[in-house]
Amino acid sequence: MHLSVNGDSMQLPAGTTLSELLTQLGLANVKVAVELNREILPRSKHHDYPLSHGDALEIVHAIGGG
Amino acid sequence: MHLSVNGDSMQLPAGTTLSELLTQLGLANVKVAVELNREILPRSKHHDYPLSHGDALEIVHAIGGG
Amino acid sequence: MHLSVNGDSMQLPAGTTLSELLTQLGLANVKVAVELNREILPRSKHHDYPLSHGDALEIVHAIGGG
Amino acid sequence: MHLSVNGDSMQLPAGTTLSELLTQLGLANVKVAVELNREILPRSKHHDYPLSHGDALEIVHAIGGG
Amino acid sequence: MTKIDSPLTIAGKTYQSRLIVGSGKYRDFEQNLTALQASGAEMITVAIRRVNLGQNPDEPNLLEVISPREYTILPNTAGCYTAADAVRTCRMARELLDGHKLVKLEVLGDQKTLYPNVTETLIAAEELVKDGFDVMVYTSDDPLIAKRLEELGCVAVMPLGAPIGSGLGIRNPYNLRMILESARVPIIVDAGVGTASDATVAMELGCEGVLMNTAIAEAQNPVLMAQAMKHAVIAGRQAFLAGRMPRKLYASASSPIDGTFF
Amino acid sequence: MTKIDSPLTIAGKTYQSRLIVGSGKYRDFEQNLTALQASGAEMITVAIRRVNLGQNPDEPNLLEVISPREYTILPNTAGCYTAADAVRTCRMARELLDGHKLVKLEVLGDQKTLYPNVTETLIAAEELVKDGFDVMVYTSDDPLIAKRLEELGCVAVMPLGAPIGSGLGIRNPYNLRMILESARVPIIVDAGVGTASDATVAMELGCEGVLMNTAIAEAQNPVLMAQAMKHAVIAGRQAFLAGRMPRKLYASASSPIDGTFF
Amino acid sequence: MTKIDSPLTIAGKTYQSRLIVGSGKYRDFEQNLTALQASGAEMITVAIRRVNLGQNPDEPNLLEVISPREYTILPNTAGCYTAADAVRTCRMARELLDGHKLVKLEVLGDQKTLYPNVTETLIAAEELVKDGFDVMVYTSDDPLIAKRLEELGCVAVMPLGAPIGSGLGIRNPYNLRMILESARVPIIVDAGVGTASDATVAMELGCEGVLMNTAIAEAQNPVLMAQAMKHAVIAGRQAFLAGRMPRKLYASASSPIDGTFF
Amino acid sequence: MTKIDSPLTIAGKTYQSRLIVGSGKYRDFEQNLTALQASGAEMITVAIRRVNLGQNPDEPNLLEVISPREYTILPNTAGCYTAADAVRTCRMARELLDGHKLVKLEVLGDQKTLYPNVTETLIAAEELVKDGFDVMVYTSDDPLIAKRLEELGCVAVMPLGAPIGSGLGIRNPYNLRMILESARVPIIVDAGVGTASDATVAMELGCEGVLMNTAIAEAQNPVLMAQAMKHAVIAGRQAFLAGRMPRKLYASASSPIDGTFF
Repeated sequence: MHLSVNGDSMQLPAGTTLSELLTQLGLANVKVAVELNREILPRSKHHDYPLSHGDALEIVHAIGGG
Repeated sequence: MHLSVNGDSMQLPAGTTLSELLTQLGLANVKVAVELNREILPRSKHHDYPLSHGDALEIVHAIGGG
Repeated sequence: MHLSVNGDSMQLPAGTTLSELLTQLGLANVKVAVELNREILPRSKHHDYPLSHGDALEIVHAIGGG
Repeated sequence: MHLSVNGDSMQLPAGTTLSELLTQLGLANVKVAVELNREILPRSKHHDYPLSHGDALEIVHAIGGG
Repeated sequence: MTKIDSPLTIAGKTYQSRLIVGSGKYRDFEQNLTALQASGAEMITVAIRRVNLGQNPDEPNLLEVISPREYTILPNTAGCYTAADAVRTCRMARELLDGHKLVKLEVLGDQKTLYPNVTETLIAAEELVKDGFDVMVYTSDDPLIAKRLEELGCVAVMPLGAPIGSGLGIRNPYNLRMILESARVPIIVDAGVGTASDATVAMELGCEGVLMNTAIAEAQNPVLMAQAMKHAVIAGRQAFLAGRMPRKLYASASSPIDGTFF
Repeated sequence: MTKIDSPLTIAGKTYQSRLIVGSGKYRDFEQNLTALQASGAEMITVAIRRVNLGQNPDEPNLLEVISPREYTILPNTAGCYTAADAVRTCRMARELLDGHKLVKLEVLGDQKTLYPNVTETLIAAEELVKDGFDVMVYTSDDPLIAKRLEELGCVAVMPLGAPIGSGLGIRNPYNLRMILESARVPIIVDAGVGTASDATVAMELGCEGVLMNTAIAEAQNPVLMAQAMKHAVIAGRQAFLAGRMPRKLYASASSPIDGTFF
Repeated sequence: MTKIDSPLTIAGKTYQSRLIVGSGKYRDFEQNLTALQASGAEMITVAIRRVNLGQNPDEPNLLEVISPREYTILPNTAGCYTAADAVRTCRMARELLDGHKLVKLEVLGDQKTLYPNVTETLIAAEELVKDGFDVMVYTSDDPLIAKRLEELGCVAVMPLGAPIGSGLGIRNPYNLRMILESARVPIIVDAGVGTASDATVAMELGCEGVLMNTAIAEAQNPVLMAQAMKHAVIAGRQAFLAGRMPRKLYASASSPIDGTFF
Repeated sequence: MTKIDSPLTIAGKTYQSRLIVGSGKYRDFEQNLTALQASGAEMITVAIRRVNLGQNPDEPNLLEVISPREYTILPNTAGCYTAADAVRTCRMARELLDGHKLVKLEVLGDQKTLYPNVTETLIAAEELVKDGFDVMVYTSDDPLIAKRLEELGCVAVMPLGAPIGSGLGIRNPYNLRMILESARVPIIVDAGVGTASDATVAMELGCEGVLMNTAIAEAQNPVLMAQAMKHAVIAGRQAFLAGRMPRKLYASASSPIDGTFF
């Protein structure tokens, strides 16, 4: 299936979960916030959350800023 | 009949016209603008315009201001 | 004999010494500098220094100033 | 004879007068002031004033300045 | 000068003078008129107020003393604290002045500071432009608000130099510079001028004009101050066009160093 | 205006213009003369220098272009760093100008800052006054030195606004105010003016005049800046005489609050 | 000191330091942390951005270096030009920081001036307060807008001293004074500070704190400048509380005049 | 900090604090001492005056409260209007303080402005240096006079920021910059400081220290203002050493523009 992650399109096997994706992206242990289709997806739900074809994900963290 | 003129209430004989009122107020030849019940009453219509009980009139002119 | 002390004229018995004057003025143990006839009189010489008729003394100390 | 004119040394025939020098310098009709050996030489005396060996002349005029 | 500068143009009308004056706070109409003439201004603001009932009908009228035939009358919305009151006042002014379209819009926030209420000003400006008015708008020195008022179709944007009647001069030239850099309509400093040099500074920044009332009317000699302001605005405009010398921490001699004889 | 003000008087001669200009740093005599005329100035400074030997005798001369019959020529001592050189220069100037007594004394400290050397200036001023000169003296903004120069008999005291050629404006108005409060001769700001508003500020403080060179000569358009300065000095003088409004942190309405109909 | 002053309180939490710093523009996290410690600040702003996909998972993370357990993290909405984007950013920040409610709202007008867009800021502030956020809001120095942001329920109002990153200091102290006179929440100057004295001036006006980033991060020695800012904020606060001497045009002797012997 | 800065050194003695305070205008010795301790100053000025004849011998003495063993006492020549009086006062001070050589020379012009008399100051400085004194000299901000005082052998040159007791701050930073650029002895701003930011500004210019009396003694809370001044001087020194960010008319974002998700 195709998804958009932070604006890039990605090809993932059907049934991939969010936690699998985060692990694949090396973000398993990184403090991030996730927005799925413009709705916040609480961290509590990340585990085993099934992604679907066409999902748009935003994964953000904190960086230096004034 | 009772009217409000510039916030003061006035008692006028029924059928008084706007031009009669302006004359009575000494404003016959003074450059003023008139608002009747919050609608502008164009100068062209002042002559013989019949006033009614309960009318609210605002009569303004230009004064010094910055 | 007559002397001037800080601009005031004083009458002192002939032979009065500076140390006697300072004691009389309650300045025996106060840190002061003394000018005699516009010349500094070093502290080392105060003891038994004989005053003379017409001497002009200035006795100063430190006070608050900016 | 040798003279210094505005800091430059000049060789002139003995007996040359100031007016001759000014003419030679193209200053005959130019408004200038002349100092001879650090004394002002009034314009009235320029005519036929005899210059001598070793004289130091300053010839100045007005220029733009703030 | 005329070769170099072009006259101030507002709503299609040109003005030789870049000074706009008020008609408030004068001792009497006579003093007001004399000061107006001394200032050389061609545009003057007026306020719209209720007539006093029972006033002496022979009492002179401002517009008889200062004639709309000789001067451009600029009715203002002074005293309005809402967009609705400001729009209503402009319509009264248009009726009073026989269809006159040029108005000075000001919507203030409170009577203590008289600081402009920019959000109500935006609402009123949009409605007045729609209704066919030529709007000269008083505002703060916020460059974004000034830009939006221009985009709404105002014919001139008039940021404050300092609060109305304060006489504190041009408090924030940096904001005025930001406003001027992107402006496509005349920028006129309105409010804050206290003395002649304040007007000169405003014009040197590149403003197209200056509007003032208190600085003239409350000077000890209003007529003489009016003359001063006339010269101050010309001086600032010419200096802006002439292009000032660069500033240097260090000196540079005005007289040549060569040719000294000592 | 004329009723209220009296003309500037220096060494017994009166001047309608309170602007004094320089003749340095111009492209050519032509530009200098045009700017002088545009400025309305009646007095102009010149420097005294050696003639170039072997110069073309037909080369025009400054005093042929700017005539001592039309303008008061003010020879300066620019370039002098000692009292002796300044006195010698003034004597040369007097001879050059057929007994002319009015001079601008300036004795500077170093070529980097061109800051006035006040101790040498005091010595030169005393000697020149004794020798019969009418001395207009350039100095710092030290109020005590200014006072002593007045007491020595100088006909005008000319404190700097900022260093020569810096264009930094009036850096320390407080010192100028101290100088003005006790002055009995004309106080003229000399040096520092960079643009029109600087001249206006100097006059608003109560100075009797302003002397400038670089601000005009090094403007991108010197002739237009000369016009600007003419107006700026008039504006500042009139504003000083008119008496400015008081400053307030808070606003005060220029339009009456009574009579609103909303 | 502690007897006289009470600590800064924002959203119920007290802070001994009145200095808030940013985390942008530093050479690296190490320098940022060292400067933070030198500044004594207890609150630090961060930005919310997309993670770089395919980044090295071992790459250090800002919140591992600057721990939310030691410092109050203040996520900002930098880069937002609409209310909608700002609100969305705050919600992401709240999720990222485990329900953290304190945010710095800034909605800017354009990338050139970074001037705050006050109308979008009003909209976003209202929505964020409704949604339960504790909003510290960056705004212009418009006193009416500042008042409305307070009335909307913001926990701190943060007017600019000058544009973000300009280092121009407090351009308009008069507007800050108007804001301070009626404020009922902490007023914190945000943006404009360029050097220590700017922070001191802001505090002397009566502000409750100062927020800065560039002044520290872009100093030649950021860690030393961070120390300077720590002292500057304390100095300004203490001077405000101590009550400065009155200004006088004239001098008054610090040493007594009596008792001189000459 | 200590790694970067070196302590202030005057006449061979080093000082950790760059703040010098006065002892005039305090309510009593107690308040004076408490403020001195709060300021962290290590040097304090005193005046030399006649003892009051017939005074109570038990009346405390300033030097018993503020001990020359703990603090460097700096006797001044306040009240002197001639070089002769100033020299005589310094000799009395040296005798009083058992051969103490460090003095603050000030020769003023008049009691109204208390402006320094630079010509008398030059005379007195030369004589005192010849007589073996270590002279810290109060002067105007005239860069040439400051340079000559240094060349005469003064151990510190102390230009005014503004007149004594005026609290007007640093009126002319340009002159101070000129003085600082060529100075080879410590330059210490003496007089003019009114509040903490004034001291910070003086130090940011590069001065080696600040001397003040009235700003602390006449604050509503002198002890708290003394603390403020301690921090203000440190802040200004650190900011000077740290090197401030450049000023820009335009903004620059403190948060990165990349990585926004909206």
